[in-house]
Formats: sequence, structure tokens, C-alpha cells
Amino acid sequence: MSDVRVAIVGGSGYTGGELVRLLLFHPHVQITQITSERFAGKLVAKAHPNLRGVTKLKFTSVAQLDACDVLFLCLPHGEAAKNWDRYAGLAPRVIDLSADFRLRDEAAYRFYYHNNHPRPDLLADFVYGIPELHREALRDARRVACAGCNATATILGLFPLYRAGVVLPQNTVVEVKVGSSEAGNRANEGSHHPERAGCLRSFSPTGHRHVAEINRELSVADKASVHFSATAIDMVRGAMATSHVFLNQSLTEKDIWKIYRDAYGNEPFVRIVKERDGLYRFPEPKLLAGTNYCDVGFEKDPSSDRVVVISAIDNLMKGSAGQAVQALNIMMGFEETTALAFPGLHPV
Amino acid sequence: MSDVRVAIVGGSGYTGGELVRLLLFHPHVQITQITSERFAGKLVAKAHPNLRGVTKLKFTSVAQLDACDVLFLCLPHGEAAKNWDRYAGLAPRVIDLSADFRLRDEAAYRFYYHNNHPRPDLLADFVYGIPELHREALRDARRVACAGCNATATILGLFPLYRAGVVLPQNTVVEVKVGSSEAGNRANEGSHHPERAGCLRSFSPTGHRHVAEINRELSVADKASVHFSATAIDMVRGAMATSHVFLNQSLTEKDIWKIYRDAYGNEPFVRIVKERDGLYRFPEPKLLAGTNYCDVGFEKDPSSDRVVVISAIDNLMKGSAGQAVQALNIMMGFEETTALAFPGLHPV
Amino acid sequence: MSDVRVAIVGGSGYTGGELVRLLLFHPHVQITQITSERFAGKLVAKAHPNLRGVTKLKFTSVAQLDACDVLFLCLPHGEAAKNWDRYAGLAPRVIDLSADFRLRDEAAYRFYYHNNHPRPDLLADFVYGIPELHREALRDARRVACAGCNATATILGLFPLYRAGVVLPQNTVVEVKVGSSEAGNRANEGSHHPERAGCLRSFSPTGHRHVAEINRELSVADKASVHFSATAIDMVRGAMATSHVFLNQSLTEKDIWKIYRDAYGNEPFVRIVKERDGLYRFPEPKLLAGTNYCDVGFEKDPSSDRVVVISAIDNLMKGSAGQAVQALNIMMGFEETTALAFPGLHPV
Amino acid sequence: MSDVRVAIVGGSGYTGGELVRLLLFHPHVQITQITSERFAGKLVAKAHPNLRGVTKLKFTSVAQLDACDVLFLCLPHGEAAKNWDRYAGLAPRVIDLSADFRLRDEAAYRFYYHNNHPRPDLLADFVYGIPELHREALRDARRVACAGCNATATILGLFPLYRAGVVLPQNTVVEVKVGSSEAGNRANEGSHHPERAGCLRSFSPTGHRHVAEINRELSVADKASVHFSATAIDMVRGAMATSHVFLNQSLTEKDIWKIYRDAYGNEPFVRIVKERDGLYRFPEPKLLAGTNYCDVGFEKDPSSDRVVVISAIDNLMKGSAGQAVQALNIMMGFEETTALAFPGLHPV
Amino acid sequence: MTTTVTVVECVVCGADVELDGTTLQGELIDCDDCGCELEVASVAPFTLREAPQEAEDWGQ
Amino acid sequence: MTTTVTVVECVVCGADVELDGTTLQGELIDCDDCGCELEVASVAPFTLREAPQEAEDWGQ
Ligand SMILES: NC(=O)c1ccc[n+]([C@@H]2O[C@H](COP(=O)([O-])OP(=O)(O)OC[C@H]3O[C@@H](n4cnc5c(N)ncnc54)[C@H](OP(=O)(O)O)[C@@H]3O)[C@@H](O)[C@H]2O)c1
Ligand SMILES: NC(=O)c1ccc[n+]([C@@H]2O[C@H](COP(=O)([O-])OP(=O)(O)OC[C@H]3O[C@@H](n4cnc5c(N)ncnc54)[C@H](OP(=O)(O)O)[C@@H]3O)[C@@H](O)[C@H]2O)c1
Ligand SMILES: NC(=O)c1ccc[n+]([C@@H]2O[C@H](COP(=O)([O-])OP(=O)(O)OC[C@H]3O[C@@H](n4cnc5c(N)ncnc54)[C@H](OP(=O)(O)O)[C@@H]3O)[C@@H](O)[C@H]2O)c1
Ligand SMILES: NC(=O)c1ccc[n+]([C@@H]2O[C@H](COP(=O)([O-])OP(=O)(O)OC[C@H]3O[C@@H](n4cnc5c(N)ncnc54)[C@H](OP(=O)(O)O)[C@@H]3O)[C@@H](O)[C@H]2O)c1
Ligand SMILES: [Zn+2]
Ligand SMILES: [Zn+2]
Repeated sequence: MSDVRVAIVGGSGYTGGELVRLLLFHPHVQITQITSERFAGKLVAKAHPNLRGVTKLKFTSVAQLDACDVLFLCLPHGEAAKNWDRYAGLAPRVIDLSADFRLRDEAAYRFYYHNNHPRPDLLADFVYGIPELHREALRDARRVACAGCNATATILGLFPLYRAGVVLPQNTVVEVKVGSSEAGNRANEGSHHPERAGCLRSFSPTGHRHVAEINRELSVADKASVHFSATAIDMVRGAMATSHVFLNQSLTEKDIWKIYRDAYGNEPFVRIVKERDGLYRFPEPKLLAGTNYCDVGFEKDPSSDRVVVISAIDNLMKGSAGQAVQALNIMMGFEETTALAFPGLHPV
Repeated sequence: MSDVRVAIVGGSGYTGGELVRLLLFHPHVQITQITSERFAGKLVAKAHPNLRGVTKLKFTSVAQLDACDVLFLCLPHGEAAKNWDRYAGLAPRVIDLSADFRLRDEAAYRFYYHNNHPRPDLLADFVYGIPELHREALRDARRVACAGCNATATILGLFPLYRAGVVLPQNTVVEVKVGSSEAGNRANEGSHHPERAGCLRSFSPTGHRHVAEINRELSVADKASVHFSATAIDMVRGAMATSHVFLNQSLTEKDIWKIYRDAYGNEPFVRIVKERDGLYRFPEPKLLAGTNYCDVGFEKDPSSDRVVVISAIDNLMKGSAGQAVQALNIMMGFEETTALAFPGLHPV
Repeated sequence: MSDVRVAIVGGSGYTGGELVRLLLFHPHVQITQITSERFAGKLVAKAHPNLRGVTKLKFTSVAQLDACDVLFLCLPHGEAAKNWDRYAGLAPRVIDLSADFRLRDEAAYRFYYHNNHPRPDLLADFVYGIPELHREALRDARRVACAGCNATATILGLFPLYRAGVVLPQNTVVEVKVGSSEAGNRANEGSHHPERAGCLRSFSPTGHRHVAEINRELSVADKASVHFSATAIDMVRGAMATSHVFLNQSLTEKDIWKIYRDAYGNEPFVRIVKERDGLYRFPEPKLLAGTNYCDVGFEKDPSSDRVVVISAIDNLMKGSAGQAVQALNIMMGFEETTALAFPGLHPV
Repeated sequence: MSDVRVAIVGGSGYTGGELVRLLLFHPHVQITQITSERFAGKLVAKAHPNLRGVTKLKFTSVAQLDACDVLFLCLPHGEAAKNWDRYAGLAPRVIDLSADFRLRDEAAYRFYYHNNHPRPDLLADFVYGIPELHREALRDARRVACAGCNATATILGLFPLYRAGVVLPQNTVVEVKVGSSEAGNRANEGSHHPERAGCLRSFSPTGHRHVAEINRELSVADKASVHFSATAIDMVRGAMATSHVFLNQSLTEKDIWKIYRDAYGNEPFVRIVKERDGLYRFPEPKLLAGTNYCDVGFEKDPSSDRVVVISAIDNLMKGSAGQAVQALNIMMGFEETTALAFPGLHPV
Repeated sequence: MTTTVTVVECVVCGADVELDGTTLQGELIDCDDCGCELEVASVAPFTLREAPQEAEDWGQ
Repeated sequence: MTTTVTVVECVVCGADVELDGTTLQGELIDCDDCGCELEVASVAPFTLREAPQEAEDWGQ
């Protein structure tokens, strides 16, 4: 089998850099081009110093892009849709990591993104990139829209309960804690270290954009509507959702175990993490840095009908670049875990 | 006016050390004794290196305690109640920072502390130490039970809305993020730096003990019952509650502003923090380190009846030692802000 | 005694904000104006959220500055010298926190700042702001040039040994570890949190500008010349110098104690920190956040003639704003510790 | 080729856990046993939560150890030597990660470890585990003593200059900054998070034990003797040495480049990191977490004969477990980089 | 009642340490400057020596 | 088509830098070892010089 030829657009950014790191070690992939306007002509390691000595590849500009088998788009919000025809013309398969094509509903897009979608004609063409929910569709997909990072953590945490129809679908409260790499690699006042360090910044108590995709994906049994907020903490990588769901029926912890085991028992990248003792009873994003896992745990409140679900990911892996590679593996028929085996570090 | 003579029991611990720091600069207070069994005979600065050169006081043991005007108890859970008669015999006024006398209901104590209360006869004697709710009672109090730190942040965040009767009293979800000093100064596996650093530890998704005091204090209009969880983050000082409340009537943000302004407009240590722009739109515990403020902010979800309330404190100040000094000032008729004026640092 | 009227130029910055914090609590000072071009007309608390509820002062622009008794300049490098006549015309006393007037030697300035000094005529007029070395001169000073933060830590650590003439004056190696607030409040690529967090950035292995002032101040007995490097760590406030000096004669630790006690025994803001056991045997900048202390400790290498000197400060306090207030107190004949009593926090 | 059968003694510790992580992905190795007394019978993932779902292996106790091909010892100081005969009887090849057999000189051991060596008869049998200096000897080694982590960083930074004979061999000053995982996984007062977080602890200004091995290895041209100190910072993994060497002859930066390129041009795990611009001009340990690289950079002081050398590693990788696997690969004739390809993360 | 205070030098750091008539031989006294524990080796005249210390290693 | 490759030494770090027939005078080339930008000062023979650099101060 000859290598799949892939190009990465926006390769100097955080998700793009992570894709490069992963694909350099993918046995069936050859990276043909990586774009950056700022660094065009420079070594990729100039933007991603972890890759010093690992690759001699250099950045090219978007204008120099050639045809390839699979194109990854790691661009800021809006750019993929705006130049879609140009990008789509380069490759039969496109995996987009941005938010541009995640929604199917123009009205939801307008509400959350405060704009009309530039290309509503394309919305139906994309498969949403979470394999645990859309593996079959991904096998034949030509266009993939990877999920938002906070959406990925939230959806994977809640999907089994929503699918099982055991929760009040509109009462869930989700609190996400996120690291600073979520906002990409451009410096701004808010990312200035003396201000951002040690912070607990309630940057989105309400109105977070990922709510649209979360509600869409959780509306399996009934129309879901979650109450979402997000807080930035002093962490670079990682996202963790603490979700409070309310049962519509009486369930024991054992019942809930079964629901999760049914959903994820065979999933290579979802682990149920729930222990009685020890320091790591529930998911912890620090253990997931560099890995493609989503760890999911839960606790039933003995004095109410609440279940607290804790789900954690590395936002640059399962939350974007790792998810994209997993989608690639599925689309191309590779072993699904290829290039995604790094287990993470401890202590860390 | 001659100085009030105070002694601090458990002065080598974190809340005890903070009390010493504050009271050394209190113009109407003289610290007569500070106890520690581990450090008896040693300089107080040995346990609290910030006080080097600030005081030459030495620790004594509990056995050597003399009578004084006000006794502060900064002991681990259970110790104050166990030796109550000994301590109460030393001073006409006692301010207890532990959880021993916060509840009035034996059953609630049994449920949350998994034990029968050793001295139920005393429970009615204590005034709960949050001045914003109990200032009048504190003026004449002889025994004060300071609130739990997470309880303080939660109650101060939610009390105005509960008192106004505008929320569904049993639907609130509270997520608290806490620093490592909450657990006191004894090292254990869980506080080992390589494990505790960078963590997002869901140490109490359900069943947190502070829920009992929170529900009691919020049951003003109706019986309150909050859904609570607590997550430890990589921070030493500070606690922040993100509370999701659901309105039982239609209110605008301006209406909610009024409710908070009514409650806290004249409070010296509660600030309403809610800005449209800038980096510090909502409360941030890092700005509160060393201060006695509780900052409270909120955001109304435009697409639902949810209000997200954010409240932050320094757990060792407004959450314990600062609260205790504020109570002392009220009890003794001192200016309420005495010794509590430090405004906190920025950047930090 | 009527209040001294002071104005602060560059009050939206980090050193300026710290000055505001200190002077708001100074019993003999009235702040008349605080400048910021970015925030002109806005509340000071907009730039310094720790001051919410503490002051209602607003920023003015430099153009609106009126005459006052003492003018503090907290401007980026070069600005004070460039507009000196304008600033000097406003007040009989000026305290400059920048590097513009620290050196007396034009050639040294040219070498380290890569520019000709714009106002060499003024260099002789300034007293260097470290009170432990220049207290008498400060009493009558009209112009003060506060020391660099790393210079302050280094000089206070080494001065007693250099003055005593017991070290090889050109063999000392100094390694400074610094926090991110040293670089001021403007965001740039280097201060972007995902890059700056967790870093150990060797930003100045050689050629640091503070070397000029350090060598000048240490050239008491002989011409001093230190080997200096600086590393940025994941800390907001604080600077710590680890200095390796080589003795030119045989001394015991007790001898060295005496040299330090002679130098600093009566200093209100220098503490000798050197203990045999415990966790804080040597100076730690985290304990100094918000304080005006410089803590100094040392250890004699039993197998060589080396002495390791450790000295720590808060760069925004003893390293700039605190130093400036101490100078003010000395100039104006106030108690030297006025407004500088905050002892710092523990734990922190 | 059938798999090499290895056992890991002390596998619940930090270096042991890292070895397990690496060897689970080693294509020519089979882990037969991993010991822990505390966790005997429990899943390895109980101690190393990153390995959840990655391995089903369980801990055994030392008493249950069987014969194997290669035995790794990851025990606290003193244990390997004390029970040497027992361990040596189990396997023809032993790789020891402790300090027990690093020195060859009993007197040096006594001086730095304050004890007589329990088995001086064995000291000559061990090859010191740094491949860049001892690759040939490692090929035939039966016993390997891996280097200390701080020693590894220091030696790899300085060796080229010492071997080239261009420095004053007794004037070098080395300042190491280290993370908390260096001290292993046992909690103590010093590792308590509220104290250890944010610290800059001068835990070893003089007298560090690694000095003995450093001086031995650097004594190539002349007898070397470095002036060493170590400071603990708020970091979990990583060690960085900032070394100040003094040239005994005039050299340009280009000359020094050549010396380093000669030494490391073909080394798979040493990278020369020295750039003129960008954020990562010199080595940074955070980029090395989980990797086996030692990054080395330098800067010549233009105004003196000093060269500042910066060298960084992950203490648990190149500083111990990674070094051990590299030694294994060399001993067994495997490709030297096997199981050590992880390039590290960015941002991180 | 007044006790005569005798000032003795700390053997570790040279600081002044105050002893008086009530001080006994063998008593342990902390030096406030260097924090070291000192043992009163003799009382007439007063002499101090460093008290034996347990090794402690929080260091790292 | 084959081009003759000429190896020239980087003026900053001494690494080998490859130039060929298509290299023009004034062209900017990065050294892969030290990352410095080099300017082709002349083509026959090939000589390099360090390209002028903008000062940059992320340092701190
Ligand atoms: N960061 C996360 O955790 C995360 C997670 C999930 C999804 N996402 C999504 O992934 C996308 C990329 O995020 P990121 O964090 O990697 O962003 P980033 O770090 O800011 O990188 C953006 C990249 O896009 C390039 N770029 C910017 N404008 C461009 C244009 N007009 N044309 C061509 N290239 C352009 C930039 O390169 P040059 O400036 O060098 O040309 C850079 O390489 C975003 O849509 C984001 O929402 C991010
Ligand atoms: N930390 C917080 O944020 C916080 C906030 C609100 C309330 N509280 C409550 O305040 C109390 C103290 O907390 P902390 O964090 O200060 O604890 P801590 O740091 O562990 O200190 C406990 C103190 O009690 C002393 N002590 C322990 N057992 C004793 C006994 N049997 N008799 C006499 N003294 C004894 C210890 O001194 P020696 O061992 O030296 O004798 C030490 O000084 C607790 O009840 C806690 O729940 C804490
Ligand atoms: N940070 C430290 O640790 C430290 C320590 C010792 C000494 N210093 C020295 O202290 C000085 C100030 O440092 P910093 O850290 O406070 O800097 P900063 O945070 O960047 O603040 C600079 C201030 O100057 C104002 N400003 C800038 N350009 C100006 C101009 N042309 N005219 C008038 N105002 C102007 C800015 O206000 P607007 O932009 O709002 O107008 C801002 O308030 C520097 O010279 C620095 O070297 C700093
Ligand atoms: N940490 C580093 O960065 C580093 C770097 C280079 C070298 N080293 C050296 O590597 C060695 C291990 O360090 P570490 O950090 O991994 O230590 P650690 O985390 O404390 O682990 C020590 C291990 O040894 C086991 N153990 C302790 N006493 C034992 C005994 N008497 N018999 C059998 N097993 C015993 C412990 O297991 P149970 O208690 O579960 O039985 C544990 O698995 C040390 O000698 C250290 O100096 C460490
Ligand atoms: Zn002493
Ligand atoms: Zn070069």
C-alpha cells in the first residue's frame, strides 16, 4: 500500500503543529506540504521546537499548495468556508478542524456565530468527526468537520446517558475548565502571562459556541439543551467537563456502569475512569497530554437524582488533531489507533 | 481603651498562621499566646516564615494556656468539641474556625460528618460567622462558629437571590474550584507535589460537607437544597464558586443588579464584580489573596432562565481567619475593617 | 504636617500600579494624579482590579499633569530622559523608576543600552535608590534613580562581602531567576501564556543591562566585575539571585554571619535568612510578594573557598515601587517603613 | 529474534513507572515482572494511571522475582548495594538506576554519601550509563550504573569543552534547576503542595552528591572540579543546568559550535539548540517531557572569557529511565533509538 | 526581683544570646538569628555548644 | 537534470550549507543548524555573510 499524501493548511498553529507531530510518525502517511504565511520557507521546527531534529520539512505558503490525497485545514474560524472552493479543489478528502462546518442548521450557526453562514450549501456534506458517534459515516466520508474541543469532552461524557434516555434532557449543567492553548497561538492582552497565569477566568459563563453542536449530538432520544459555562485555568493543554445530569428514573451506580460499558466497552480511546481510592479516581487532563484518550467517570449523588459526569481530554489531541487522525485512519481503512498510541506521562 | 488579649489555639496551622499575621497588625489587640505542640518553645516565624523579623513571639503548648479575653480555635475537625470545656473555661468569648459548631441540627451533622455530634447541647449557642447574614447576632455573640470556606463563597454568591425568592431553591448547581491550602498543613500522598501540581482533581463530586451549612443559610424564603461539587486545582490559596441558579420569574440583568446592590451596597467586604470588557470581568481568586473580600459577579443566560453566579474568596481570609477577625471587630465594637485593609496584589 | 502631593506618570503599568496601591495607604501622602494614555478618563481600578472599591481615582493623560510635590516616573526605558524637562518642571522632587538615570558613566550606558545617552548632563544629579547603600544621600536628594530589580537583589546580596573586601571581585557568578511581571504589561509573543507557562527561558545568558549598575555599586574596595545570567521562570512576581563568590581569605560561616549582621543588623527591610532545618532555610521570593523585604542567605562550601549567596525580592516592591516609597519616606523625613509594613503571606 | 525478558524492581516509583511505559512499547522486549511491596497484586495502572487500558500487568513483590534476561533496579539509594547478591543472581545483565554504583572511588563515595560503601568490591564492574561518553563499553557491559539526572544534564553540557581542553577545569559554576519528581514518589513535608508550589528552594547550594560523578567524568584532559548548586522550582519533570565555564584560550562562537558538532553531530539524542531569534533560542526542559533528548546550547560572553552552557533533560527520561533503555538497546544490539522516539509536545 | 542577664555569643552565627540566673546546664536554647538549637555546656561561666541535630531531608 | 552542489560553511556556526547553480547573489538562505539567515554575498566563488537582522526582544 503506497503512502497517503497529505497536506496541512495552517501548520504553524497549535492544532496544525500537533497534526504534524502525529503524522510524521504515521507509517502510512507522507506529509507533502505544510503551510504558514508567517514562516513560509522556514523549517517547521522553527514554529514547533519539539520537532527539532525530527523533521527537515519547511513551510510553504497557501499559494504554493499542490494536489494531495487528504487535506487538513487548521485555520482560524471562517477561513475554511471563505476559501472552500480553492481548498476542496486540491484533494478528494478534506478534514476541517475549524468550526465552519460543524453545524447543519443555518439558524443555529447565525445564533451562535453572529453571522450568516457563508456557504450553507455545504453544511450537509460534512460528517461530524467524533468516531464514537459517527464511525460508520466516517468510513465513507469525503468531508469531515472535527468537533470543538469542549464539545468533544462534553458529548463523550454525556452521550451514553442521553442515548439511554435516562436523563432529563434539558436540565444538565456543564462546567468546562480549559487551558490556554484552546485559543491558538496568537498573543493578546488576555494571554499575557502575568494576567493569564494563576487565573480562574470565567470567560464564558453563558453563550459558548460549542453549545450548538453539543445539543445537536445529544438530541438522540429527545431534544437536548444543556446549560454550559467555561472557565479558563492556569493550564496549557487539557479540557475537563464536570457535567451534572438529573436522572428521570431510579438508577444505581452499577446501572450507570453498564450504560457506559455498553457505549464504550470496545472503544479504543474512551476509558471509564472511576475508582474508589487512590489519587486519580476520576479523569484528569494532565494525564492525557499528548494522548488521544477521552477519560470518562461519574458519581451518583446518594442524596438526589443527580449524576456528576467528569470527562477529560487533551484539547489538541482528542479535541482536534488526534480526532482528525483517528478520522483519517477510519476513512482510509488503517488500524484506528495508528500513530495515536502514546499513553501519556506520569508523573506530570 | 486597653487592648483585647487574645490567644490562638492551633497557631502553627494555616488558618492559625493567618490569624497571627492579621492580629499582629491589629491596633486594639494583643496576642498573648499561640499554641503548637510540634513547635512549642520555637519562634512563631519557624512555622510561618513570612513573619520573620515581624514578631519574636514563641509557641506554647495547649497545656500552658492562660486565661484571655478572646480565644480563637484553629484546630482540626473534632478537636474543639472534644475539649470544649477546657477551652471555654479560658475566655468569655470563643471564635471557632472549625466545622464543629456550624450546624444546629444533629441529624444533618450525623449525615455529613458520619458521626454523632459529641456536644449537641452546645449547638444552639453559636452564631454562624458570616457578618453579611448575621451581623446583629455577632454583636452580642459569645461563641462564633466561622463558616466553611467553600460555604462562605457559595452562600455569599447566592444569598441575595435566595432571600429575594426569585430562584428555584432546589435546582441550583454549584461547582467550586479550590486551592491546596484548604486541606491544612499536614503532608499526605494527595498533597505530594508531583501528583497535586497541575491537577484537576474531582475530589468531591457529591457529598461535600459544606452542603449542610449552605442549605441551612439559603433556606430563607423556602427550603433550599443545592447540587454541589468541588474540584481541586493547581492553586494554593483561593476558592471560587460557579453557581447555576434558575429563576422562577422573568428578570433582566438590571433587576439582578438591584438585588445584589440591595444586599451588598453597604458591605465593606463584598464587591459586585461584573464588567463588560477587560480581563477581569468576573471575580478572580488570585486578586483576593491576603484580602478579606468576597467578590461576586453574575451573568444572565439570554437563552434560558439560568443565572450564572461567580463568587470568589481567599479561603484563609474571608473563608476563615479574615472572617474571624471581622467577627472579632463586630463583637468588640471596633471599626469592622480594622486589620483587614490589605487590598491584594496585581499582577499576581 | 500637611500631606505630600504626589503624581504618578505611567500609572497603568505594573510598577505604577504598585505605587498607587502603596500610596493610597500612606498616611502622609495624597495622590493627585495618575497618568495613562490608554486609560485616560477611566477608573484606576480598570487597570488594577485589586483596587476596585479601594479608590475612585481616575487616570489622566500626561498632557493634563499639574504641579505637585513629588513626581514618580514609571515609564518605559528612554521616556523619562526624552521628556525630562517637561517632567522636571512639574515637581521639585522626582523619583524615576526606569533605567534612564541609573548610570553615571556615559560609556557604560552606551555599551549596555546600545545608544548614546540623550541627557548626559543630568547623570550626576541622581541618587541611586538603594537606601541600604545611599541612605544619607537620599535624605537630601531631589532626583532619585531607582535601581533595576535584578540589580537590587544582586547588590543587596553581595554588597557586604564586597565592602568587607573578602572576595575576589571579578570571579563572582550570578544567576538570577525572574518572573514575568519584570517585562511590564504589554503582551507580546514571548509573554503568550502557552509559551511562557512552565518555561525556563535563558533570555539573557550574557549581556544583561543591569550588570553596569551592579559593577558600579560593588566597586567599593576594588573594581568589581560580575558574570551574570538571567533565566525566566513560571512565576509572576519575584526575583532571586544565586550568587557564587570566591573568598580571598579563609572565613568561617560565623565570620560571614558577622559581616552580614554588621551590614544589615539595623536595616528594616533586609533580613538574613539562613536556617539549618525547615522548608525555608534560604530566601524564597514567593514569601516576599507584596513586601518590601530583601531576604539574604548564604552557605559556605565546605570543600572550597566558594560562598553561595541567595537573595530574593519582589521585583515590583523592593525592586521598584517599594524601593521608591522607601526613598520617598527617607527624603521627606517620614518613618522609613511607612506604608511598607505588609509582611507577605504564608502559605502562598 | 525472540524477545528479551526484563523485570523491573521498584516499579511503583517514578523512574520505574517510566521504564514500564517505555518498555511496553519496545518491540523486542517482554516485561515479565514489575515489583512493588505497597502495590503487590494490584494492577500496574493503579500506581501509574497513564497506563490504564494500556497494560493489564500486575505488581509482584521482590520475594517473587524470577530469573530474567535483564533486571532493572529502580530502588532508593542504598537498596541495590545492600541486596546486590540477590538481584545479581537473577539476571546476567543488571541496569541500576540508583546512585549505588556510579562512583569508582570509595573515598569520594564516603565524602558525598556520608557512609562507607557497602560493596566496594563491585565498584569496578559497572559501566557508567551515559552512552555519549561510554557507548563502546556499554556494548559489552553486564552491569550498568545509570547517571544521576543532574549529573547527566551537566556532563552532557560540559563534556565537549572539557574534552577539547579549552576551559579552566576548576572554575566552572553550575546552577541546576530541578522539578519535584527528582525526589521520588514519597510524600513528605517538603513536597506538600502549598509549600512546594511556586517555590524557588535552594535545597543544595553546596555539597550536592552528583558533584562526584560530574568531576570524574569531566576529568578527561585535566582534573575537573565544578562549583555546583541546585534549586528546586515549581515544575514536575525536567532539569536544566546553566553552566558558566571560563576559556583558557580565545575562541569564537563558531569555534565552539565546531567543538559541539564534533562531539554530538551524530548523536541521536543530543541536539545543539542555539538560535538567534524566536522564543526557544536555548534548551527548555518543558519541551523535553517524555523524550530522551538532552538539548545543549551556549552563549559566549562578548565582554569576557566566559561561555554560558545551557543543557536540559527530562530527569525521568534521559536522566534515568530513557538512559536505561538506551543502554539496553546498545547492550542488546538493538537500534539505539528503539522505544525512544517520542518527540515531546508543543505547546506544553 | 531582678535577674542578671549575661550575653553570650551564639557559636553558630555570633548573635547575642541572653542567659540568666535561671539557666541550667544542659538546657536547650534557640538562637533567634540562625534558629540553631544551642545547649548550655556550662553555667559558670556560661558556655554554649551546638545541640546535636537530627538529619532532615526535605530538600528534594 | 543534475545541478552541481557546492558546500559552503555557515559563517555563524560552521555548518555545511549547500548552494547550487540556481543560487543567486543576494539570495537569502537559512542555515539549518543555527537557524541564521545568510545572504549570498557572491556567487563565483560562493561566499556568504550574515543577513542583517531586526532586533527582537521577546526575552522578557
Ligand atoms: N486550539 C484548540 O484547542 C482547538 C481545538 C479544536 C479546534 N480548534 C480549531 O482549529 C482551528 C485552528 O486552531 P489553532 O488553535 O491551531 O489556531 P492557531 O494556533 O491560531 O493557528 C492558526 C493557523 O492558521 C494560519 N492562518 C491564519 N490565518 C490564515 C489565512 N487567512 N490563510 C491561511 N492560513 C492562515 C496560521 O498560520 P500563519 O499565520 O503562520 O500563516 C496558523 O498556522 C480553529 O478554527 C480552532 O477553532 C482549535
Ligand atoms: N484551611 C482552610 O482553608 C480552612 C478554611 C476554613 C476553615 N478551616 C478549618 O479550620 C481548622 C484549622 O484548619 P487549618 O487548615 O488551619 O489546619 P492545619 O493547617 O492542619 O492546622 C491545625 C492546627 O491545629 C493544631 N493541632 C492539631 N491537633 C491538635 C490537638 N489535638 N490539640 C491541639 N492542637 C492541635 C496543629 O498544631 P501542632 O500540630 O503544631 O500542634 C495546627 O496548628 C479546621 O477545622 C478546618 O476545617 C480551614
Ligand atoms: N516591571 C518591573 O519589575 C520593573 C522593575 C524595576 C524597574 N522597572 C522599570 O520601570 C519602568 C516601568 O516598568 P513597568 O513594568 O511598570 O512598565 P509597564 O507595565 O509597561 O508600564 C509602562 C507605563 O508607561 C506608560 N507609558 C508608556 N509609554 C508612555 C509614553 N510615551 N508617555 C507616557 N506614558 C507612557 C504606560 O501607560 P499607557 O500605555 O496606559 O499610557 C504604562 O502605564 C520601566 O522603565 C522599567 O524598566 C520595572
Ligand atoms: N526521580 C528521578 O528523577 C531520578 C533520576 C535519576 C535517578 N534516580 C534514582 O532512581 C532510584 C529510584 O528513584 P525514584 O524517583 O523512582 O524513587 P521512588 O519514586 O521513590 O520509587 C522507589 C521504588 O522503590 C521501591 N522500594 C522502596 N524501598 C524498597 C525496598 N527496600 N525493596 C524493594 N523495593 C523498594 C518502591 O516501591 P514500593 O514502596 O511500592 O515497594 C518504589 O517502587 C533512586 O535511587 C534515585 O536516586 C531518580
Ligand atoms: Zn545563632
Ligand atoms: Zn549556521
